[in-house]
Amino acid sequence: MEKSVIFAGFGGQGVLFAGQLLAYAAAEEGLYVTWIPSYGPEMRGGTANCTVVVGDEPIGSPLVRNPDIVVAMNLPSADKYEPLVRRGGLLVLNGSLVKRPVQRHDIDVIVIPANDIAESLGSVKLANVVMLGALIGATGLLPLSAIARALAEHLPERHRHLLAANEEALRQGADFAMRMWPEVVAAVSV
Amino acid sequence: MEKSVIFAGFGGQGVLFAGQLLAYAAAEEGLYVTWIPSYGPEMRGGTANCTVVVGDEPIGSPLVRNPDIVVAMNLPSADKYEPLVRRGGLLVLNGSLVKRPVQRHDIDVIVIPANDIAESLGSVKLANVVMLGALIGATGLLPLSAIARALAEHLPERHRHLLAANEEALRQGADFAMRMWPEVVAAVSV
Amino acid sequence: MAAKGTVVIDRNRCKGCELCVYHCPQHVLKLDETYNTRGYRPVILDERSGQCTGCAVCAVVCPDVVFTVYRFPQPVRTPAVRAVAN
Amino acid sequence: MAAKGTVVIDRNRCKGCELCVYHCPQHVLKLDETYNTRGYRPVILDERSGQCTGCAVCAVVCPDVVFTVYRFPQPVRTPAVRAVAN
Amino acid sequence: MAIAELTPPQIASRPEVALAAMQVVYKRPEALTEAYTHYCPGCSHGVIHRLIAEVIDELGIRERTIAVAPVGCAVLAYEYFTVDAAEAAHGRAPAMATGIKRVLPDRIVFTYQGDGDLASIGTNEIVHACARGELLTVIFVNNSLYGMTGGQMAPTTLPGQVTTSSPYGRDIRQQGWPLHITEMLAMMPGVAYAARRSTHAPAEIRKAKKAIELAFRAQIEGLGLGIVEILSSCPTNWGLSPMEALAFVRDKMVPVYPLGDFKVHQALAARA
Amino acid sequence: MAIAELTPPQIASRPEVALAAMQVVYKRPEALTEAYTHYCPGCSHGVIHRLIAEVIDELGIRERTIAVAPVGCAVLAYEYFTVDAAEAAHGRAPAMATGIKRVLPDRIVFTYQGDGDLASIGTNEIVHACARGELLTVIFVNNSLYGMTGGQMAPTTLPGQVTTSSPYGRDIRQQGWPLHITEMLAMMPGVAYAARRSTHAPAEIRKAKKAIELAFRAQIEGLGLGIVEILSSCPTNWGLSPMEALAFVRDKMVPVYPLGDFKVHQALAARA
Amino acid sequence: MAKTLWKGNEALAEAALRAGVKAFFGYPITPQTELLEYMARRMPELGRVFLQAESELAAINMLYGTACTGTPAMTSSSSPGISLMQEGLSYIAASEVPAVIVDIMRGGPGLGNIQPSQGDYFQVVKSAGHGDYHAIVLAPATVQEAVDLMYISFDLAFKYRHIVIILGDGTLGQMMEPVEMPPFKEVNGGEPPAWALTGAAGRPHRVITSLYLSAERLEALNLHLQEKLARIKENEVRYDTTMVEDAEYLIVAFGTVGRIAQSAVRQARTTGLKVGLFRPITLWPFPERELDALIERVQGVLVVEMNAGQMLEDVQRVVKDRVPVHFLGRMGGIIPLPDDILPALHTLCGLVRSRNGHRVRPVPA
Amino acid sequence: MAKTLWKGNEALAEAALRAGVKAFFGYPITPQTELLEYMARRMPELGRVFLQAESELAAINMLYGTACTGTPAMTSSSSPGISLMQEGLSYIAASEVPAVIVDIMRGGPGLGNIQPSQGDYFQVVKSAGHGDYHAIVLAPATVQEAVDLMYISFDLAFKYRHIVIILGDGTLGQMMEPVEMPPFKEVNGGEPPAWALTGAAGRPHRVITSLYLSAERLEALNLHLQEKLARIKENEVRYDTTMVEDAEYLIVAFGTVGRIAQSAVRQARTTGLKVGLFRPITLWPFPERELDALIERVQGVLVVEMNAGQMLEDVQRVVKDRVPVHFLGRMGGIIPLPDDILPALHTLCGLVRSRNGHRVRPVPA
Ligand SMILES: Cc1ncc(C[n+]2csc(CCOP(=O)(O)OP(=O)(O)O)c2C)c(N)n1
Ligand SMILES: Cc1ncc(C[n+]2csc(CCOP(=O)(O)OP(=O)(O)O)c2C)c(N)n1
Ligand code: SF4
Ligand code: SF4
Ligand code: SF4
Ligand code: SF4
Ligand code: SF4
Ligand code: SF4
Ligand SMILES: [Mg+2]
Ligand SMILES: [Mg+2]
Repeated sequence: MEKSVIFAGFGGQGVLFAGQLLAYAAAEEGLYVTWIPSYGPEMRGGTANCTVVVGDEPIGSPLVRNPDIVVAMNLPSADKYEPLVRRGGLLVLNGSLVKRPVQRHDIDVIVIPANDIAESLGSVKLANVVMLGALIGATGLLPLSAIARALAEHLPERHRHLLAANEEALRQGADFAMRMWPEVVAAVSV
Repeated sequence: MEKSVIFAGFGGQGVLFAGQLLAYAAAEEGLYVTWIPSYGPEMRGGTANCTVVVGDEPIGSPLVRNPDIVVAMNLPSADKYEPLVRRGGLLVLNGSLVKRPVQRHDIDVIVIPANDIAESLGSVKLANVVMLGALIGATGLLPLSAIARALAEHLPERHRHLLAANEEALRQGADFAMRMWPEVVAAVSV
Repeated sequence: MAAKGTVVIDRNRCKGCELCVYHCPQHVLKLDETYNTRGYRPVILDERSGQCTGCAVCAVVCPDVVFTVYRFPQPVRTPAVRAVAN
Repeated sequence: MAAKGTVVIDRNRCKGCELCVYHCPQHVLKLDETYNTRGYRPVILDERSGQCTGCAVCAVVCPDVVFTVYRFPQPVRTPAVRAVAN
Repeated sequence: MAIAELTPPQIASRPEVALAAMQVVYKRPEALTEAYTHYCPGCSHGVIHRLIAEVIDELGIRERTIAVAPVGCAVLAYEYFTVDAAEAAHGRAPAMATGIKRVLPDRIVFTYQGDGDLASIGTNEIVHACARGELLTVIFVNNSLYGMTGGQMAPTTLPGQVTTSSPYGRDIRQQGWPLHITEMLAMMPGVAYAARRSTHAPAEIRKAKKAIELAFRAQIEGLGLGIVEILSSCPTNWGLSPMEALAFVRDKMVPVYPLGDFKVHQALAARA
Repeated sequence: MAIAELTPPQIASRPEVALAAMQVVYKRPEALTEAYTHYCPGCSHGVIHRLIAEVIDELGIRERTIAVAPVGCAVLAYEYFTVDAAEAAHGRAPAMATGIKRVLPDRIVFTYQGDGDLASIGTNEIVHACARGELLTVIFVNNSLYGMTGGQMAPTTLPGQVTTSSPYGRDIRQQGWPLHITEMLAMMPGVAYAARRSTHAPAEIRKAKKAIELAFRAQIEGLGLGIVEILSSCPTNWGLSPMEALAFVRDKMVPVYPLGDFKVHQALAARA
Repeated sequence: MAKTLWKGNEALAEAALRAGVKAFFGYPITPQTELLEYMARRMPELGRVFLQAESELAAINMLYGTACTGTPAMTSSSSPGISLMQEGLSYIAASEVPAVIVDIMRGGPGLGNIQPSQGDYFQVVKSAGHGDYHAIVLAPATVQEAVDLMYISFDLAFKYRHIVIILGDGTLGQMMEPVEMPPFKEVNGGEPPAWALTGAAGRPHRVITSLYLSAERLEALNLHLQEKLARIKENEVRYDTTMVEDAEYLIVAFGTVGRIAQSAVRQARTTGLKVGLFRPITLWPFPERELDALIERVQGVLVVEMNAGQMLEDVQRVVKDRVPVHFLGRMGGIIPLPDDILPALHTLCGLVRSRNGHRVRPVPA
Repeated sequence: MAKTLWKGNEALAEAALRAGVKAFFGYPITPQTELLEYMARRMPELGRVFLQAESELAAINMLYGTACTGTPAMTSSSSPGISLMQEGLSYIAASEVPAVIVDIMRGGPGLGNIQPSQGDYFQVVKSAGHGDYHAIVLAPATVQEAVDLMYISFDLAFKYRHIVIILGDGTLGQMMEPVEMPPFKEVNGGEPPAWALTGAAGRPHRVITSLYLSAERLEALNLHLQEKLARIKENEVRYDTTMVEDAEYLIVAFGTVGRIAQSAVRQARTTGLKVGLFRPITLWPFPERELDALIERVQGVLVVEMNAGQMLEDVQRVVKDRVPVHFLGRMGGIIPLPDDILPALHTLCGLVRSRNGHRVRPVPA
């Protein structure tokens, strides 16, 4: 088993942290894992992404051209990565910001209004964890509890007071995926 | 034909210039020639030497371990180079400063009181040209006139007034060698 | 109010840093609600635009050369001058 | 003359630069006629050596630490103090 | 149609006609390209670029100016000026500019350098360009840290200032005092003009422009090297909003780095 | 036998007995090895070496002193001091010394640098050692040119001075003005002591020694970096006799490089 | 298994701390800066020396100074910064003081960019400045290996009084992986080495220099250095192999590319291609003998690098004419992924079958 | 024949003047300083630019600046100074501006000494800084050849917009030989090249940079550079041979050692040994094909260098396993004389006869 996930979005949307949570959780579960960010030219704003590869054997390439899963938190990321998801893979879209229809028919898609859910939980900043929840809910890549533990352990000190909200965001993301996209959850082969 | 000559002495005795005169003259005569100084650590005083190789074919090595001829202007140079003259070669010693007997029996030797001759001509600084004259007188390596022309052309501006004295030094050096060391002049195979 | 001047805003150049908003002596600038093509909320003239004096303070502080500033030879009546390029 | 001091000269250390010769207030130093082992004409005390005061000016200006300087508790009569090491 | 007859809505609807008739108080300088800059919102680099461009325009030297860009946040400066430009190695802009100026003495050459670039790795090159009195103009942007690499300490970092490489605050006993390099450079006879300015307020920005002009005039008139140090904000690495960042410049930087002229060649003094 | 009874000839014949009883006014410092130096006759490097050694002896720090030798005529300085020593790359002695001092803070570290070494290729390293206030002592030997490589121009070469690389005399318009780097360094708060001295006369040499002592004390007492620039003669490359060379220092160099203290930390002032 | 997730740059720093590094000198440069920043936080906590130098030139010479005192010390940088250190490295090698340098390579030449690259092979493995010597060059492929190699690098540096360079690239520096950190070594106690400068207290003074004015003495130093290098070559070769036992074709790749090639090998195996991977861990000493032995058993070699073919030359020297050597190089920050490697592999196999005399053919894209 | 006696360093300078160099930036270092001093005298006379830089770092970056204006310019130094220029060289190569550098090598590593050496082969021929490129490296053996190569170096530099390095050693720099100086080239007139920075008068502004933030664009630059290098390799190989026609053994040596080896070859021939000499003149591009062709006809190769075996690696790559390659290296400023080379030659011949499988055996002393 080896699965690759790309998290992508605007800088500030927390995609690097979402990827790290997945990586921390995988490591805790005793799996092999690599996390690698795009470290672009030292320019501000712009987009950010990271690649996480999880597996039960040592990871060769920490980078992939055609990931199994893409979590796209904004439109530019959706545009950039939709064509790259490997055939049969999964695309998780932030429906709050990506309003266009998906072009590909050879991949599974989950659309989740992550910003809206996050805002309902008190902060749009939680959208990244909502998305991560949806990914876990859809794929069962790791137990949700492992992610929750990673959250508890790695949420930065200054956001500690938001731990409960983060946990809720995670849960609601997973719930949403399982509730609203049961056919994907059933089909998903990643 | 290829002949190698090492000129050696104290810094200030003009050994580099003597070597250059030989080299200039050789070049003028259309011969191949190389001149290379010892460029020691940038320390003052001490000894200086240069190697001149003259030949009628392109010169391969501009340096030699066992020169055909050594012109030694002081005792340390005599001590250092006497053992290195190639068997059958020639050692020209400045008898004014080298008072000890020569050890080798397998080389030709000319001893000339160069400082004394030079002083008699007005300046001890002419000793280098006296020595060069002796070398030419003994070996006929180049025509004396070629050396004289090189002198006329390359004597530094500030020593121009000494040109006649230099020419005389050259001539007396050659004369001395031919007069006082006829057996060497006859035997010399270099 | 009599407008003494106005500004043309190069909307897509603006990064919404608000330096002009703070510095405009007439307080006639504000950030737009919508985003420009580069994802920033750009500056616009607000309802008090008639008070713009063409003083060019906005242009002086703006790091992104967003403004062209004009001064009217004589004051122009009524409010709401809103000149935005593209 | 009563000598108030003297110097010991480390003959082979001297490079004959003459700085001490020029600077000695008593003019008691000069270069030797002969050479030291390194080819320099080293400094020696001359016939006026009895005038050495042990003032150590020579030691101060000498770049080669050639001098050891002594002062006599009380003056020593007669000239020609000549102390040279090795 | 007289301008006074235009109602503002008409102006808005036909800006090209209406505005053309009006007096342009400020417009984009010719010496700037149309490119969007990559600087963070509120970063003073943009302001300083604009001032340089305005001065170049006003002096009428655009077509004979050559810029040397640094390694630092302004590494792409060459994309923003409509003058010929070269990109230097980190800290070496003054040497590169010297190489240009010496063979093209009638061109106007300026370097644009950050505090890491000029006051840390490149100290040797700037000192000796000044010592030689190279006819160069140096725009020295001091934002108290290494912007491009993510906010490390620079020699200009303030005492106590936290950066990613001085996480406990700059400790002057361990990391030394802020470097007042412009004052030091001003001591050299080869420097015809040396000043420090700031970008924290409109009036300061206007003074900065004047100083930039003098730094160019020093070169044009063959008087010597002209350098302007400009205190500049880095909202991103300071973790402040653009306005807060300007306040930081005013309240924290200016007290440590006093503004003013440190050297004005007498031939420039009349204009200063 | 009382000393007064000794006749001079007796002293001469038995110096070891006689002299031992006399008062030693001057003797070779312990901090110098017995090696003959390679310096040219009359070169001030030897004087400066001796002064450093005397100060080390007098301060009693020989066993905890580490020297950093430069690239320059003094490249072999490490053979002449009986202290531990490292040979630095050209210009980098202050960086190397920093590396030593930071891990051995209770040792006394000094660099010995020529004007080419410190004021040309190594300007960056000395400026930043000073900026950081490294606890180092810097002996800076200014002989107005590159001695070791045969007398090329240095940043310290006098206006009009002919060297092998300024054959028409240093032209300040082309090659710049002499660099007064010690004055510049003195401006930095990290510098506790900065002074210029000379070797052209006995009284000056004595003053130079005092300055060297203070430059060491600045370090020992943790006040900051201490630097002494010492005007030094290079008879060989100037083409002058040793005495003429000292006159050159006095008559040509001192007017351009005024002697004096440029910075004396108040804790040192009492001793200065 | 007490593994935690570490970013490469920070893991290298932490491993150095645990190995007992007592001083760090550095200058920021992407993609290495996190190493410096980590040191800025942790060294003062441990009462050790962290100093941001004014330049890479200063950093390497500060390191040189500290090394002269017999103290474990290091610096880190990335390609342009390493270029600036070449003179200093040569001095350190000649002086025989122990020093550890980390190079997290980026795209070149020139300012290039900050993406991963392996363009420093020549300057780090072949030259590292003027004169004759090679640094010990360790090229980890994973964060764990980076930690393990960093952990032993000071031992190597002190054992041989020599330079050890850890050669990684932006990928290694920026990525996170689970790592088992080795324990803290006891660093206090123990006399400074007998050659260290510590002050001439009660002993003759010591000198550390790289100046040997006499040619004879400088040649003697060089012969001594060559003898030392020969010893290192004998004892310190490290490499890794994947599925080479029955391999008909061999990929040779180091560092990040080495691990990526591992994926390619696994994928190729699923298509029935008998491919193996030879991954040098020490780039100098290059595992010549070990590679040589394998060459006897394969039909073709594919060298993959993030450069235009630098290690390639060492592989060619070893392979000689025995089998074809192909090359796949990506440059400028492009990382060759398994998808790039597999076609190159197929080309190699195809060509080998069709025309055997073929030697080297770059397959850059 | 209008030959006059010239010192190598000064002859190089004069040849550069005649070739039209318009700016010289340098820093004193033995054994190259006479070149700088000559320029200090002559450039102002000709109304050209001479500037002593504050360091080698500044010198290479001044040269870089001047090169950006399309002006023929140069610097010169010796080994430690060349190490300091590595970053600048990499920038110049990436920016594709023409520059000529003279390296008169001395003994290393470190401060070493000032005697002749060939210890910069790796850093000049292989790397010259980070990233993928090679400079054109010309290695003259005589003062005349130095003059001739210097004379064409600016043409090469401008033709390819590339770095040309003249690689000599202290012997070449210090020795005098009769030289026929080429005529002064007309240097004025002629527009600056279309890429040069001259001020954007009546044309769009131009930029010279080595920064390519996108990996794709930086790879494109690199592919372009590689293509250019391939063209150079095709067109600019230079070498010299002595008595190779019937040679059974081949000496390979460059620069000063190359000419000394010529003496050795002549001496060996007098003893009946059929020896020839292959002397690469371009070290990069290395005359691979030409050497390769010769290898087919000889029984053994002796590489002689003033280093520990640097060009040796290139020779090995070419020779492969076909014949034994022996090596004679002297270091630290010791020059291998014919007296050293002849025994090494005899060993080679003896060994070749006795055991044929032998590959490389250093014969250092
Ligand atoms: C030789 C070298 N060292 C380090 C770097 C990395 N680097 C890029 S920009 C920079 C610092 C820039 O800081 P500053 O000059 O203050 O400019 P700012 O970004 O703050 O405007 C550094 C260290 C480099 N590119 N080259
Ligand atoms: C990197 C480098 N560049 C140049 C040199 C050559 N070099 C040796 S000493 C020296 C100058 C020394 O001059 P200075 O520092 O004034 O000392 P002085 O000899 O005058 O005492 C130079 C340039 C070198 N060894 N290394
Ligand atoms: S011109 Fe003056 S009044 Fe008008 S918007 Fe700008 S700052 Fe405000
Ligand atoms: S200052 Fe400029 S960039 Fe900032 S908000 Fe105003 S117009 Fe926009
Ligand atoms: S001690 Fe004084 S008087 Fe005696 S020799 Fe020395 S300088 Fe002259
Ligand atoms: S000063 Fe010293 S070296 Fe010079 S002559 Fe006097 S004793 Fe000799
Ligand atoms: S990091 Fe700082 S200096 Fe750089 S662009 Fe952003 S705000 Fe400006
Ligand atoms: S060259 Fe000058 S500085 Fe060097 S030792 Fe000789 S006199 Fe002293
Ligand atoms: Mg900055
Ligand atoms: Mg000097």
